[in-house]
Amino acid sequence: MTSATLGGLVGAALVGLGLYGLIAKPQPLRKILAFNLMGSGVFLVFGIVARKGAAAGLQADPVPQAMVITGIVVAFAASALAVNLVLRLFEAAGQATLSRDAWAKLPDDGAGPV
Amino acid sequence: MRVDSSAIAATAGGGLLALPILLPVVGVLLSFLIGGRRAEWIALVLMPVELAVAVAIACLVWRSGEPLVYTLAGYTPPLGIALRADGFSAVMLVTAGLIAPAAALFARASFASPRGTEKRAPLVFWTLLQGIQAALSVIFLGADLFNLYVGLELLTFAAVPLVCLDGRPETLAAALRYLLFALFGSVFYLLGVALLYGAYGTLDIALLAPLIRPQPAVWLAAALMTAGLLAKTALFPLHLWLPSAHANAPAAASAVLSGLVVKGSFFLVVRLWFDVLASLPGVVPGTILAALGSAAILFGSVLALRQERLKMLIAYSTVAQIGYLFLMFPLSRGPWAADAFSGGVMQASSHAFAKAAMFLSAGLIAESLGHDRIAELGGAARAMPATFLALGLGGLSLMGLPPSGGFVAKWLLMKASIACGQWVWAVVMAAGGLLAGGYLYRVLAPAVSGESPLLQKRPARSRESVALALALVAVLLAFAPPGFFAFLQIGRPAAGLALQ
Amino acid sequence: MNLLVDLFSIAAIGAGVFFFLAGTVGLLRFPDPLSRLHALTKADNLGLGLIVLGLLPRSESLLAALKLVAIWALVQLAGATAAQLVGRAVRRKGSAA
Amino acid sequence: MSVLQALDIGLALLVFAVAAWTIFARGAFAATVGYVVYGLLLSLVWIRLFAVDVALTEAAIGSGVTGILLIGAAARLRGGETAGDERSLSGAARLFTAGLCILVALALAGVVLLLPDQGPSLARQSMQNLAETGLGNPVTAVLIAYRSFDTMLEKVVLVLAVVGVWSLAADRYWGGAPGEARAARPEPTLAFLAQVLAPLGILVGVHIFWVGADEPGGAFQGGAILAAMWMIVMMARLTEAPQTNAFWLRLALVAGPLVFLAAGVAGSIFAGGFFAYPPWLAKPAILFIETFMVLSIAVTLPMLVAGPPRREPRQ
Repeated sequence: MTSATLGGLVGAALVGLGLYGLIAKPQPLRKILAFNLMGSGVFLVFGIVARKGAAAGLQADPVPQAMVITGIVVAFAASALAVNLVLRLFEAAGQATLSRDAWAKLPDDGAGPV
Repeated sequence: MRVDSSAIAATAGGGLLALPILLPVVGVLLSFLIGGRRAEWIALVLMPVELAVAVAIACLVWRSGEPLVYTLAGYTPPLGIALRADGFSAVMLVTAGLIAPAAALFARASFASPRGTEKRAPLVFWTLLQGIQAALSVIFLGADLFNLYVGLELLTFAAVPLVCLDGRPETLAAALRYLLFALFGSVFYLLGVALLYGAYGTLDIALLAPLIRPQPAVWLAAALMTAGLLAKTALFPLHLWLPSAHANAPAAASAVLSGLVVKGSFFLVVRLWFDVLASLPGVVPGTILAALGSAAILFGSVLALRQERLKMLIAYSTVAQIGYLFLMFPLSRGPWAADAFSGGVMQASSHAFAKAAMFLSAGLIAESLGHDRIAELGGAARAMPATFLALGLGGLSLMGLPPSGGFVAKWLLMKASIACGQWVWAVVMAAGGLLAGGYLYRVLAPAVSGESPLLQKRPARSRESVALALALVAVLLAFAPPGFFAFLQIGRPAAGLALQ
Repeated sequence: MNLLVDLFSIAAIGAGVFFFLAGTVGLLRFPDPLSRLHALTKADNLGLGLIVLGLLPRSESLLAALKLVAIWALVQLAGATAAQLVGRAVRRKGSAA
Repeated sequence: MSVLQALDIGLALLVFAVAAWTIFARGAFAATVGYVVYGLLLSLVWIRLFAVDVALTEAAIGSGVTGILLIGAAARLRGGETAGDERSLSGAARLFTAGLCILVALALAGVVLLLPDQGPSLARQSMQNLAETGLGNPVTAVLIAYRSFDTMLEKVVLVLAVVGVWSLAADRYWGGAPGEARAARPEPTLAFLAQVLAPLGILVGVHIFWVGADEPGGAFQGGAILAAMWMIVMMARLTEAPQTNAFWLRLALVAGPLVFLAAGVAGSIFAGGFFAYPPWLAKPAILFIETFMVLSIAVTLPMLVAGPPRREPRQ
């Protein structure tokens, strides 16, 4: 079994694990973690693609590698925005939950922002 | 598999294609850098220029009858990145180019900065509004699947903070839910991109399309990318984030989010199935998409009927109207394909104008009455007739009644679905039209009768006219000449046309 | 000569791996945070030091050897700081309880 | 089976196990610590895939900076996250979700294994065009030359992320500094670490950026290391987080994309196309752009971690 094959299997497993966490975990911070796992699984798939495209004296195709670098930075920025939203929500409401019922109890006078 | 890169060559005037992206990017960077009141001025100065560029691009596409192409950085695809504008791109570009400045004009009263100091909400709003424009331009013009991914992310980052500008807990929760759905969507899209690159070694749409074969990697990529884009477009059953996010944002932001932002990811679903995967058998996936769309129409309309707040009602009607967009997919192969495509695009554009007009009107109503509870709207139309006229004219398009762009869209889609024998979509559309009539009646009927209520504040004439102008555009789209539909076909792959 | 270098490397790296293992076992088996820290910092620093030592004669250039030593020094620094911080947090928690 | 293969399999199992731990661990704090470990293991996987540039990025940003962000959040959320616990899915729904996820993973694994071994790739074209960029590292060439448009837009994404994070501030704090008002006394242990590490780290960061032209490394990785140094100095309370209305801060945040954009527009005048470089100027132009990108990354990452302004602005 080559390291590329192994990497592919790990990547696929990570996508599955992350997807499960994203759907099944109720706490937003755990969802963010799961999103990061899923993201890194996707990046690994890019890595396998790069490795399988080794040519011209290169051990791996540089184009997917560059895309992964872009992707890692974007994923970090996304995590930062999400984490800060969770913290702000926690601060404003005393709890960090996405459940609808928690907000349904709040008085809603319809005077939303205009 | 060797890729023939000579297929991509820049066309005359192609350099124009970079401007709709670069101008708002300059706007974002400068607005953030020098801040304060100047953010608003920068946006208001750049938007007309951007609209002019969009119109110029449309004219060039029209005159040449061919898509406009530009290769960036001096490298041709597959190594480099190309921009490409076909008829559909140009129409969406102009649509966005009109709605964004309308929302901006409307927003001036809510997001004005006092002289000298910088305030939070205005700076964020003006910066991100330009961010949305840049992102949509990337999406409408991008010809490279990874570049489109970056465009999608730009759109997410620009759109999400607008939802929770007021910082209330429920809007923060709505923004977070929106962000999580959007991130899920991006990751799935990106995974599909990885698989397509692995299979064919290029991400340029024009180079990729002829290479596509029905093989496992392609099917999985198609499924993942479509699922991801549907989460961002809020197609049933992935719509859960939309109503609270769109209904709680400031009116000008709601107009852009509901009118334009969801169309960005929809646009990519169309790119995917009509351009990249045009050679795949499209009936089964198209039918699945249309079935989800039908469910969205019925479900969204029924829920809209049951809402207590006007902005929530309008947000649920977006869920329903997004459903119509997906009825074009099972009709994409055959002699009726052109009608179905035109219908879908017309729906995307007319809903954008109508929905923007409605959210702006709803914002004015909420501001004038101090609430937007539907049960207490009695007589309100007498106090603010122009606002309700805009709401009603927008509603015309949602119901699909003539004369309106919505009517033309639904008519074309019905024609196509009956022509190819898939009349079930026509039935759904008729039912959706009736339900839309129902929920609009709930709002408009009491509003035009009874005592006019005491207004807390008269809506400004200028803001009413912005909403009305948008609603009028949605109506005027009904009079689109046949040439408009020919224009939409510019750049469609020959595969679809060959069957005609 | 080559054989001697190889034997030296194997011996040093083997010893390093042993200390890593011992440290990990300590981390998992020791009862309280402070003794866990003790196991971790002592064994890991020694373990890494021995591995670096074993790799030194195999480095291609003086610069590479210097980099190896720098890695060890940086890990020492980070490990010592982290241990300090964890230790203090444990003590604060203990005194608060 | 060779030793290397056995190590590969062990590494793969370990990555999978730690990943599962971050999903299934009971406490959010334990899960985030697991995530940091996972990130470091993952960078080893990237080295095994011969993607050293990615390994560096993963270690610095994917594991390092993201780790600080998540651990900080988990610590602040303690007590708050349990509120959502009872809202987890029912057994049947969880089973269905698990089934779906396994299906996706299996389909993906199958497809990835089926991808051709000597697959289509742009490696050859990347190398053929490398000479005219003056660079030696093809990954850097993709990022700053062939697909520079992506990279410029991604820098704009970072700016929008900062705007988004700051937008969460309370109105009265707009323009102020992020982070709680701090005790004036620096933490002595951390202060020592920062004083020793920061100068070294800055050296390493600049070095990694500089060699990135020809060897693994580059603006992202170097910038991330510089960012980490600034974060350590701030954590040690040797310096305060800057005010978000400071012009120099905003200039540093937008400098990367702005210079990139300006060079792109200049390309349309001097090199016949947006984002094109004249051949004789390619390498200096690329290094010039990258310098500002390093600056912007080094400032953006800590500001994203620091969060929205939480103190009233000083005049």
